[in-house]
Amino acid sequence: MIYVFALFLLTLLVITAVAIVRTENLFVAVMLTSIFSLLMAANFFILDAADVALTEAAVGAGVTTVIFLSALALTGDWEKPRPGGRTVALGTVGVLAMLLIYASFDKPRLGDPEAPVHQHVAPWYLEKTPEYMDIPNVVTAILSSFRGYDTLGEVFVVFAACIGVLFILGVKPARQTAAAPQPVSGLRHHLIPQVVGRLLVPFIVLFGLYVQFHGEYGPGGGFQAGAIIATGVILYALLEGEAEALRAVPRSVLLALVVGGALLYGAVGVVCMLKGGAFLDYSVLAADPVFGQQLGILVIEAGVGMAVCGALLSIFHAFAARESMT
Amino acid sequence: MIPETAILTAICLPLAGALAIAVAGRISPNLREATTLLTAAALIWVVWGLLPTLMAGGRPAVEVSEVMPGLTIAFRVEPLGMLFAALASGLWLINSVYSIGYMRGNKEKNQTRFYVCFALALAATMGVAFAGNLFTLFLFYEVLTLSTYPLVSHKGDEATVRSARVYLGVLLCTSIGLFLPAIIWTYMAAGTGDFVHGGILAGKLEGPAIGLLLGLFVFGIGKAAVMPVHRWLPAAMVAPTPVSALLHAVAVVKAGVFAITKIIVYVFGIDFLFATPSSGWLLYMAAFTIITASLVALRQTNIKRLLAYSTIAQLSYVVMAAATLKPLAEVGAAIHMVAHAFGKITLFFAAGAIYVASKKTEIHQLRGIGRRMPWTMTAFTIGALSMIGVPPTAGFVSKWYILAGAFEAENLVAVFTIIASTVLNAAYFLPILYMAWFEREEAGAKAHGEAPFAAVLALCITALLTLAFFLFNGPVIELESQVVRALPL
Amino acid sequence: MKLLELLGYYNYWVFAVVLTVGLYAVIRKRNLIKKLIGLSIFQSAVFLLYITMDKVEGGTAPIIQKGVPDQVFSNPLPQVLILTAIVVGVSTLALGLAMVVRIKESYGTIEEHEILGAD
Amino acid sequence: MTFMEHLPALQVVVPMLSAPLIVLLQPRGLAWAGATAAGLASFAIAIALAMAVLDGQTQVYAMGGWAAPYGIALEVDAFSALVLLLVTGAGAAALLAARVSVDRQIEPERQPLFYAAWLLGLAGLAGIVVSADAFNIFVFMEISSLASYILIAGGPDRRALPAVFKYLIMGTIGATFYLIGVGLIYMMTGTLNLADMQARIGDVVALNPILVAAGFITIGLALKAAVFPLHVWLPNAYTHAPHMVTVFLAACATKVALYVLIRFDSMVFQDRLSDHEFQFTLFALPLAVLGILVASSVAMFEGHLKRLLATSSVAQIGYILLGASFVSEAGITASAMHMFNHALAKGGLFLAVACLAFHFRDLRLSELGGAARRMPLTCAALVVCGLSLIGVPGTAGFISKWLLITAALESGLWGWSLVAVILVSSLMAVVYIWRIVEALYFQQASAEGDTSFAEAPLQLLLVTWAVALLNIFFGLFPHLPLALANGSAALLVGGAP
Repeated sequence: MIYVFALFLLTLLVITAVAIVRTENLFVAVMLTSIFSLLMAANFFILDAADVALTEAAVGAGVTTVIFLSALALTGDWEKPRPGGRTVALGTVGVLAMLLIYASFDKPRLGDPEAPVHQHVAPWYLEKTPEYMDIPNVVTAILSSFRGYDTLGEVFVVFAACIGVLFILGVKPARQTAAAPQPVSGLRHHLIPQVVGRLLVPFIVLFGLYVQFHGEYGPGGGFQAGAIIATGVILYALLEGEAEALRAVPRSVLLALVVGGALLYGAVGVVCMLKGGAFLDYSVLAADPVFGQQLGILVIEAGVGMAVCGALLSIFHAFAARESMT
Repeated sequence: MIPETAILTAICLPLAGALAIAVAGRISPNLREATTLLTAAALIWVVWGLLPTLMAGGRPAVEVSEVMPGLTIAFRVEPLGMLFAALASGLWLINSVYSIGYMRGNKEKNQTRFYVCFALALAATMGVAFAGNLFTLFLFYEVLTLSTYPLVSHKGDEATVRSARVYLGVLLCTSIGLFLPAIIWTYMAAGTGDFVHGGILAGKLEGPAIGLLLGLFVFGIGKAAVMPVHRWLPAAMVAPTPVSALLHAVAVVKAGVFAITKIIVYVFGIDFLFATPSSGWLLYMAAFTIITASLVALRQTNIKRLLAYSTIAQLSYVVMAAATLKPLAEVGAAIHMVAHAFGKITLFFAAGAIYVASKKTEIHQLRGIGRRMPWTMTAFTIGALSMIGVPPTAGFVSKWYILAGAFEAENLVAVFTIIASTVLNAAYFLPILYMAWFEREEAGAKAHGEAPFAAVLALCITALLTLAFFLFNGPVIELESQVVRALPL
Repeated sequence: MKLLELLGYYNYWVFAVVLTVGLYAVIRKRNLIKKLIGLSIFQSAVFLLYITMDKVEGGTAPIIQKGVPDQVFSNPLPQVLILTAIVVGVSTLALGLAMVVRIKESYGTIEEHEILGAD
Repeated sequence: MTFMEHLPALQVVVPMLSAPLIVLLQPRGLAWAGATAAGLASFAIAIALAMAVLDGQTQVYAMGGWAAPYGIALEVDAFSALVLLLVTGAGAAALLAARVSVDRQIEPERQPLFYAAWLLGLAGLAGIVVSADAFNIFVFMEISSLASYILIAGGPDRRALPAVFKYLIMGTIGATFYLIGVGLIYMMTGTLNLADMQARIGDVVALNPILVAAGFITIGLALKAAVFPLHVWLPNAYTHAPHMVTVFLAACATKVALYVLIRFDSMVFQDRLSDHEFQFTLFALPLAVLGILVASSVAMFEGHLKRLLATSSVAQIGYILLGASFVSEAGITASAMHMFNHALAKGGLFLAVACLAFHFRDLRLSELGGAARRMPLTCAALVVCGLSLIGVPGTAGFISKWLLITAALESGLWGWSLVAVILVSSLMAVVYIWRIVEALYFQQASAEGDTSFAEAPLQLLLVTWAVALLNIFFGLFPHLPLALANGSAALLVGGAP
């Protein structure tokens, strides 16, 4: 039965995608993108990818939308239509689609336990995780230890995006756009969002912390937690105004979070090196290799959470501050 | 000095000289020119010091770097290269004396750059002369092109830059487009590019491919100015006269014909080439160039351009001699390089001296100039006679050898070409001499005397050398005979 | 054909279609924000490709419960990869949007052809 | 583990972890000093690695102590060592010279972010090169791409923004294509490790996904590498970037993508898929030839100095691809050598451009009159590097041209026509380099008429000349890069372990 639901979701996904491309109102497009992400997340959940679903929901539907909206506020809502001549674009993407569909006829069928992906490498992870690090969530085990180096790279991608946005938006705005100064008081004068929102913020942050520290046992981990906490703070900023949010969590703290998180992760790796292991080999962190692994995972997940949360908030504030400047 | 050290010194000395000149140029012009003269003198000492070794049959060689497996920067002195190096280094000193007179007399700009590039060009010339394989030859050949470019474009105005563009364009296009593939082909076919007595290609290539490869070499070496790749040489005449004199009568053009001769002798091997019918075209091409260039020279009105076309014709003498593929002719080719060098540098010196003294550049302006500039015009006369090949000048000796080679090869085309071109040479030089000595100056002409002393001194020396070579050519012929001694004479 | 098998193909085709839709927007649209929206759809499609291949019939999310024998788990590795890819996607997007904001400020427009016309 | 064994990891970790620290270095000059120190350190590591692999050994490093294919492995062999040398070399040299130029182009308060991004770019590129894991390559590709977007967006002109936006879009499409390709291969083989893929791909029966994957990976990487006709992002991006960024990126960024392309293709596909060599040649050869000819012709008529050089880069990428498309040992050797030599030449040229920019705000050729008089040393260095780009003997560029022509002749039937292409484009290079030379040396100075001697700052000039001299040095003594290039070729197509 769930598969029928999946078919339905996928159909909806395509419809949403087409609608996003067709609409000329960018605000609508962004909102639809958010829905698109939620549909995607639901679909991931059906396909047993709980961690990914959580991330897609938090990042795709939450953070992305917020960033899009803050950019839209600075650039305008409407796209200018482009008349005629869509053959070239259609031709290119048509060829691409054909190619992909051609490839699909030889691929292993969905859910086939005999498929190569389920035969090689992956079973090893499922088998060895209890032995080496004794945590239930294999996704977390792979993410933070077996492929911890990827995750370190990922943290640095976020870090790069953060310094990039700060760098690019760090120039004083050239006053070419004559937009009226935006009110900065957020939604303070709207009663219902005010009350409900205020009530929600602590719970969101609390949930974020739960996801952070529960990542070894259930779906979750640093990325999801960082994104969720960031969303909570952004909600606060929307309610109380950006200035208020900055008073609660100042820019310097955010930067320290980003830098600290990235360095914390890296430092764990370096400590492993100094203790005689390979980079990011947590087993050497404690006398008992299993405990060492657990310790390492805990610390780096904290680093990831800090970095992601700090980076997303910095990015948001960079856009929001721009808004009040112009 | 050990010969091996001497080889490297001969190349590094002008380089070091260039650096010293650049530094000295910032201090004072006198110091700069003293440095130039000193470097030139030292170079003569080094290069000529190698002569006894060569005469005794020694072939000093040195390898600098194996750039890639089989591809080395290596030097090996043999008679042809020795002769070329001795000639270029010797004339550099005389030319430097002349340059001082000319450049000061003309109040040219950027004199330091001029002397620096000159020294660089000489270093490259030494490299070409001593190159032990095709790659090294190519390396210095290109350096020579590039280091002479600033000299050609010295004046810097638009017309000059355009001519310099032709100069560089033709030389680089031919060398990259034809010479380089020919070299790579040779390396791939023979597995080596070393200059070896008797050639390296025998048995490695056959049929029309040989003719094709020869064509790539001959037209790739644009400096030899075999038609139709001769266009750069008249274009290069925009350069100051000392440049035309030493580089475009001696170093650069001789580097071209020298390279062709060397390739024919040491890469193909004359016996191998003689047995290959597909290589015969080279001789006819050279003959065609000689006649055509002489005919074009007849129609020139500018002195330097006339000399340039005369040079093109004379260069093809060397190529034709080399392509005759007979021992006597090869010796003739080598000697003609020397003979032509002495004669042509004298002519250019004279043309430059006339320009410095009177700013005259056209032939018709030369009426009666013999009386105003007797020294210069005497030298000019000697040079012109040598070009025609009248005894007792150097030109006679070399023509004799080439003609002998042509008879040996029983090649009537070559014989006829030599005779015809001698007539043509006379046809364009004698009227000038007549005009200079026997006609009256136009009324109202500006009075002028001789050029600065340094310039006159230099051209008198080279004129004397032209005469002297007629009498004292024994050692040179003996040295060059070594090139072909292994063959039946 | 079993429903799961159909779903397999369907997932895959949806991936292909969504990918093309996204790419179409990137190529065809001149509004820079719309291009970025297209880009993010384009990237999301790839997530679907990876996650589709992690499913094992009758499997559950790869969280090992102690004391429950013979569990069948879906493949955890593609999930890890996509976690990373999602974050990469949002990072690129943020950077792109920052540029769009600056472009709007210095050119006064975010339509590609108007920007090209301005210089 | 000994320190030497850690080198492959340190190559990435040192610049990467320095980046967050740099952000914190607010006082002026300190950020630069820190970044330069990190850059030099990673250059030193690259040299040590190159020395270690010269005898043909491969340095393997298991990240986190998990052996491949379960963990992520780093591998440094001759090919990676060569590319590492040029990446870190370009990064360090450009940093060393950067200070004065960057001070003029980037506000002091943004500089720490700028240098941090620089180090991230360096770490990302190095990370791609050392990685032996297909997905890990993607992650580091993104780090380096994001960093280069940031660096280019620092350009002083507003035109930098649309240029970098285009780069971002095309770069992301390229990376995503790569990701799709890797996903398809993973689907069919169940592994992400390159060597493991190579071993298992032969067992795959159903080839459709693999072929499509090969297509996606090749096109994705070709986009990143600016292979003609996917190069449209490159000229503008390089033209409007800050000068020092152009030096860094032009020397190595596209080459790293080519490195992955060559390595991925010859390791994973060519070895086991019948006909793939032919398909690769069929794909790469025409693009390479077209790229060489078209880009060279465009460069001949380009009026802006930086854009001219950037366009010429597209042609040079064509050379590298051409060598690779022969799928022979000689071809790969030529490719690898040309990567190295072109980095030297183009890096030197852009360094000289950065020098020129000190006194010539407008870098159009028509505005550069009198440059040789004002900045004789800079112009001389520019000429030397230009000659190397042309491939004049005695310079580094000649070595790779020679190898390339030899490889073309060995490649059989079409050899001579390819030689003709290489030679014709070399002559085109003569034309466009000489247009620069004439502009610098013979053009009348513009109306302002300031012709006093005014060289670029010493620090910048010294680095420029060092690179120019290296162009000559490696033209006469190319043994080190040549040994590495030969090693790479033996590794990739020669069947050596």
